[in-house]
Amino acid sequence: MSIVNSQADKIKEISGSNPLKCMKCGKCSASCPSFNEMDIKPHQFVSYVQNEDIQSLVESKSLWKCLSCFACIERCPRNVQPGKLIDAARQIVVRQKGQDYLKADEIPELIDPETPQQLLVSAFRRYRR
Amino acid sequence: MQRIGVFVCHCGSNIAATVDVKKVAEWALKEPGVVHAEDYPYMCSEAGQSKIQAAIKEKNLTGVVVCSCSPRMHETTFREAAERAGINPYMVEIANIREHCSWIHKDMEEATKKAVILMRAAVAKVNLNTPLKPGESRVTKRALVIGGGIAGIQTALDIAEAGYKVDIVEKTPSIGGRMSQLDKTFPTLDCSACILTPKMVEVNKHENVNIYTYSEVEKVSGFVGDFTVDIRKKARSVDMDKCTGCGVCQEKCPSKKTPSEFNRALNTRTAIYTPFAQAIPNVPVIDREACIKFKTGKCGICEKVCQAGAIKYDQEDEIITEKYGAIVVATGFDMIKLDNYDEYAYSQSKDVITSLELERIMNAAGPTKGHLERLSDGKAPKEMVFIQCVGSRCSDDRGKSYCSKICCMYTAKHAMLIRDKYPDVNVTVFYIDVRTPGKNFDEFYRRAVEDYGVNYIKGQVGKVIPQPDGKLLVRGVDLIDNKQILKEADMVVLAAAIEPNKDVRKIATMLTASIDTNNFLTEAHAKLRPVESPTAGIFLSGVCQGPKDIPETVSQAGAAAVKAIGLLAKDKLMTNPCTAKPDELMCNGCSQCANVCPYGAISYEVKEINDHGVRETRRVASVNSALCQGCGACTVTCPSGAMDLQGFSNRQILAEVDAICR
Amino acid sequence: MSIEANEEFKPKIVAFCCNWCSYAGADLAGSSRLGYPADVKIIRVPCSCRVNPMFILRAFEKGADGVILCGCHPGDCHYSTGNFYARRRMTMLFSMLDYIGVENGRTRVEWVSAAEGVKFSTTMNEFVEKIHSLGKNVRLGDLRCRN
Amino acid sequence: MKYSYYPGCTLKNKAKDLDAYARASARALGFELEEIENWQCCGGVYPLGSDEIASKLSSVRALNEAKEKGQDLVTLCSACHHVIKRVNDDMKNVEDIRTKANNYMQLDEPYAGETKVLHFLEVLRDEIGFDKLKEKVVNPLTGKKIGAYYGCLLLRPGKILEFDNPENPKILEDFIRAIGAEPVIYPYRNECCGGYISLKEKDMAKNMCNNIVDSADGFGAEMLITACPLCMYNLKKSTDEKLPVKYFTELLAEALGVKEEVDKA
Repeated sequence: MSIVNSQADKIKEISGSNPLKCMKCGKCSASCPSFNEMDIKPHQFVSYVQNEDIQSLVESKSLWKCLSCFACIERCPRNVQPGKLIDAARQIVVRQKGQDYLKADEIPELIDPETPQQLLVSAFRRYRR
Repeated sequence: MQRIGVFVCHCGSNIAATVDVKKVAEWALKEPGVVHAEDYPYMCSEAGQSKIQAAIKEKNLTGVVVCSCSPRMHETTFREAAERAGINPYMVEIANIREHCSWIHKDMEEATKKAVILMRAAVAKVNLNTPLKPGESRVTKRALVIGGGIAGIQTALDIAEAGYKVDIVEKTPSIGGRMSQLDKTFPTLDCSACILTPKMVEVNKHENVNIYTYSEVEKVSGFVGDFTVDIRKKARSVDMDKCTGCGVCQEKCPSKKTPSEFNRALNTRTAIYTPFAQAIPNVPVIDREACIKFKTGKCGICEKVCQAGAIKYDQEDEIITEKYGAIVVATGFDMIKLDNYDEYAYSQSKDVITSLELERIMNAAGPTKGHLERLSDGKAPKEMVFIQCVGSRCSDDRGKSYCSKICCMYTAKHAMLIRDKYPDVNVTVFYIDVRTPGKNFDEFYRRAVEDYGVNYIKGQVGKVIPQPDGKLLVRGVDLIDNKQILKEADMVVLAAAIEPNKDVRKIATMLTASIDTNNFLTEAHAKLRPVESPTAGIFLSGVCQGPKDIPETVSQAGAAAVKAIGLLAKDKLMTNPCTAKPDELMCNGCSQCANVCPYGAISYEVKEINDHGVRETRRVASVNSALCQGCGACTVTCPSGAMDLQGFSNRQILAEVDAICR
Repeated sequence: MSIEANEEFKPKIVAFCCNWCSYAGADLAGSSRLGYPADVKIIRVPCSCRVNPMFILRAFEKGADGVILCGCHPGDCHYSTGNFYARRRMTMLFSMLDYIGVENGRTRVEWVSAAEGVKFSTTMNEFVEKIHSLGKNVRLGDLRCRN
Repeated sequence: MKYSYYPGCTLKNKAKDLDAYARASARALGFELEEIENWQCCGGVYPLGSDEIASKLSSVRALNEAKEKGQDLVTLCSACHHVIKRVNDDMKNVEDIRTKANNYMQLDEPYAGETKVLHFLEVLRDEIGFDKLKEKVVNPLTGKKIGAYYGCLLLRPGKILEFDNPENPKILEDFIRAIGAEPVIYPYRNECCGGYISLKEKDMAKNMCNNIVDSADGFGAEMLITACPLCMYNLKKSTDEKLPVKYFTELLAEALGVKEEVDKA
């Protein structure tokens, strides 16, 4: 209980977002370009944090599908901004040792001669500690 | 020395559950001046009041402290009770141990301690109270109604029917307001104009009603019963008495490009215009910004074609000054601007419209003569999407925090009307919640779903995407199916939030009526005085006080009228005796108090003063207690401390401070 | 029951509230059950402009740890302009108080409308917390009464 | 007029042309971009976590250097613009981040968001003015139908970046008009291209980019312009170059008649 609890609090703290403000309108999910790729949908992130089911969140593949495009953040009418919650969950994962979503030895496979530095830098920031 | 009685109310368990009322009464007896203390379950009840009255008589009380709810609730009750028992009503003070104590604290000991301190402060104050006598002021038997929509019309009619004179001031060229723009009304689907027009005619011909259209309130002074109001009657450029309303001027006017306010800018009007066919008065105005004659000096066609010779280019604004006993605010609402909601493509596509625009499109007198068609290409739509809560229920800074209340119902109405008249049109409504409290309201919404096959989807829309072929791709979510939805639509209708008319803040300031952060006027009490402003003599009618539909507006309009009539029926009003009073011995006649007085209540007189045996002629301040409203600005400004406020004197407030900090 | 002070610091806080906006806002906080510490005691005045700097000095002289003045929002004063006077007077007074050792955090002016029960409660909670962080106030003495 | 200039990693490498055209155009328009000395990579993405400090420091260094020179800081790449502007907002408005960052940086004088951050486009719009720009055009791109592609990072969150209306922007359209071409407005211009997702989830990026390009194509665009090397890469890579994609600075240089000198160099 206390561990789960502290993780939910951690997510609230890192994200600076208050899930209690959510009115469950779904505008985040209606705006999300990655919606179909996600197993836990943006609007559900709020209830997972509220229900303190952080385990499911951190195991969710949604973490790696969010583009950080800020569409949900821009349009959320209640300032809940699920994108921040998703990022906080992602932080919880990548801050643990050995949990990087992108391993250095995968990279040669993934790039081509035109790949801009920006792509690698951004992916590193999002996927690794 | 006062003989004070302290009466501690349990308020059922509202107070007694958190405050040990017996202890408060016990402690009261230790306070100086207190000769009697008791507690009772309901002090405000008949029995409770009798207890106070009995104690006043038996113990020869000179002052009373009631420890109970807020003085805003029952101060008058207890003052009247005391007066009936023979002491001056202003010898009663309330210690607010409910709203300011028992309701906000949980710990009994802590709350009891605080209640004792609040009781002590009130006792300390009463020790210094002096009997005060209210003055009298007259009541002007005439009411002013600001706003000529359905709220203003109904209020004016009700007041007029009771036999009092009423003036309506309406900003636009015609009365009728928002309701005149509606096509049909829920939940009966009767035609809006058919039920409104008779009311407009009735109010116009009523002998007790006088209507100033194209006019605005410019200045308000005075107070309850005796307001003085300046009304600016804007130059209509048309002689109201001569005009026959034939309409030839409008047919011939060559300036035809101004967006029509009445049709929500969906089409245009001429520079000389009446807003709509049933306008009252049926006299056009010249929009001087659009008129060629006013812009270039050339033209003058309307003057030439007017058989009645009613065109008056040189007409000027007129200021009318009138006295009123009561003022009713009925300034209504508008839809919010959708500049902050470009994700719905309102500014990018002509086929994304607001609900009020749809009303005009559905209306036979509207820009499309009542045919449902796309404004971009005039084609009949096959798929229509409605989006709810656009700008309502938002806690970001883009929209409004409140629910606009009317949208769920009018959307069900629109959906039903469209499905009824155009059965081949599919209608989809994206909603967050469907809110239908009200008589026959939920049944109405269910009819839309069950009988008319309107497709309600729980979920919001994220973006409306105009397509190259002119269609609109709506990207929304179905929260029940947990699916993102891409729906191609021909028209999208946005249920934009409503907001109080933008002039209301200016008007509230003139009236010194309170207004909340959303620009709705505040009522004196949310439940018990919902149609009165906290400012005496100001009443609230319609959406200016909060979102409402037509039946609610009409009920509130009637209620506001009753309150105004209740005031007008009085010949005299008691004035607040808590007014400023100078100590002539201390006053040096410096005029600083007169400079800060917002009411001009302070003047100076040269007077012979007996200053400790020395007779001198001095200039001293004098307060007109009929004008003084008792704010106390002068008392603090006075450099010699000569000015004091009766009922809230320096000594009284200092005694309260002392009691609290003891 | 006794009224003597506990060992833990229980600040004495005086709140002056205008009758039309802030007192009603405090009532709304009450009827909405929005709690704030019992250390706050409210004195009702007709308008924020009725508050004489003398009242505040007296509070500090009698051992208050904080004084807060609440009035209608600028432009919404029931008496049109009273809160502007209050604002100007308090700016002067508070800077003087700060100079003589009553820190700025112990004095505050806040606009609370009749509809802002939430704001009233949050303001009071914040203010009490601030006073707690500042601790007990130095007591002002009235030199007029000494020889 | 002299500005501090933050080019960013990609502009020194895969997107050299974005940078070179901008510098040449700046000279032609009479302002100078003075590259700050010790800039470090901004990180590419803004760290959203409220407890992230270290990853914001490189931006603070750049911002502080501009402050010391008393100049506004100009960025060109959308990502750098996004990161640096948001960090600047944090330094100005978030006390916790400001204190921690300053504690770490040990500057002579603490940095508190004093520097004004401008995207190159903002310089064109707010400092030069599109009217002025139009006058300087020697080689108008008359008849070209161009779709502006904004993506996410230039626009959102609108409240912090204050760049343009995030749902219906017009700065690039105004720019296109100023260089004599015709803007094509299409609704996907502020939709995401996939960003960093294209490294591991190539299909997702492909899907998104095709939506964008198809929409622009449907509304009649002959080419797309962008300010972001990653958008450029994704749009090209994932759509088999259905439409040509160019940096806006290339068209600017062309319109100002300085493109050839850059190409030769």
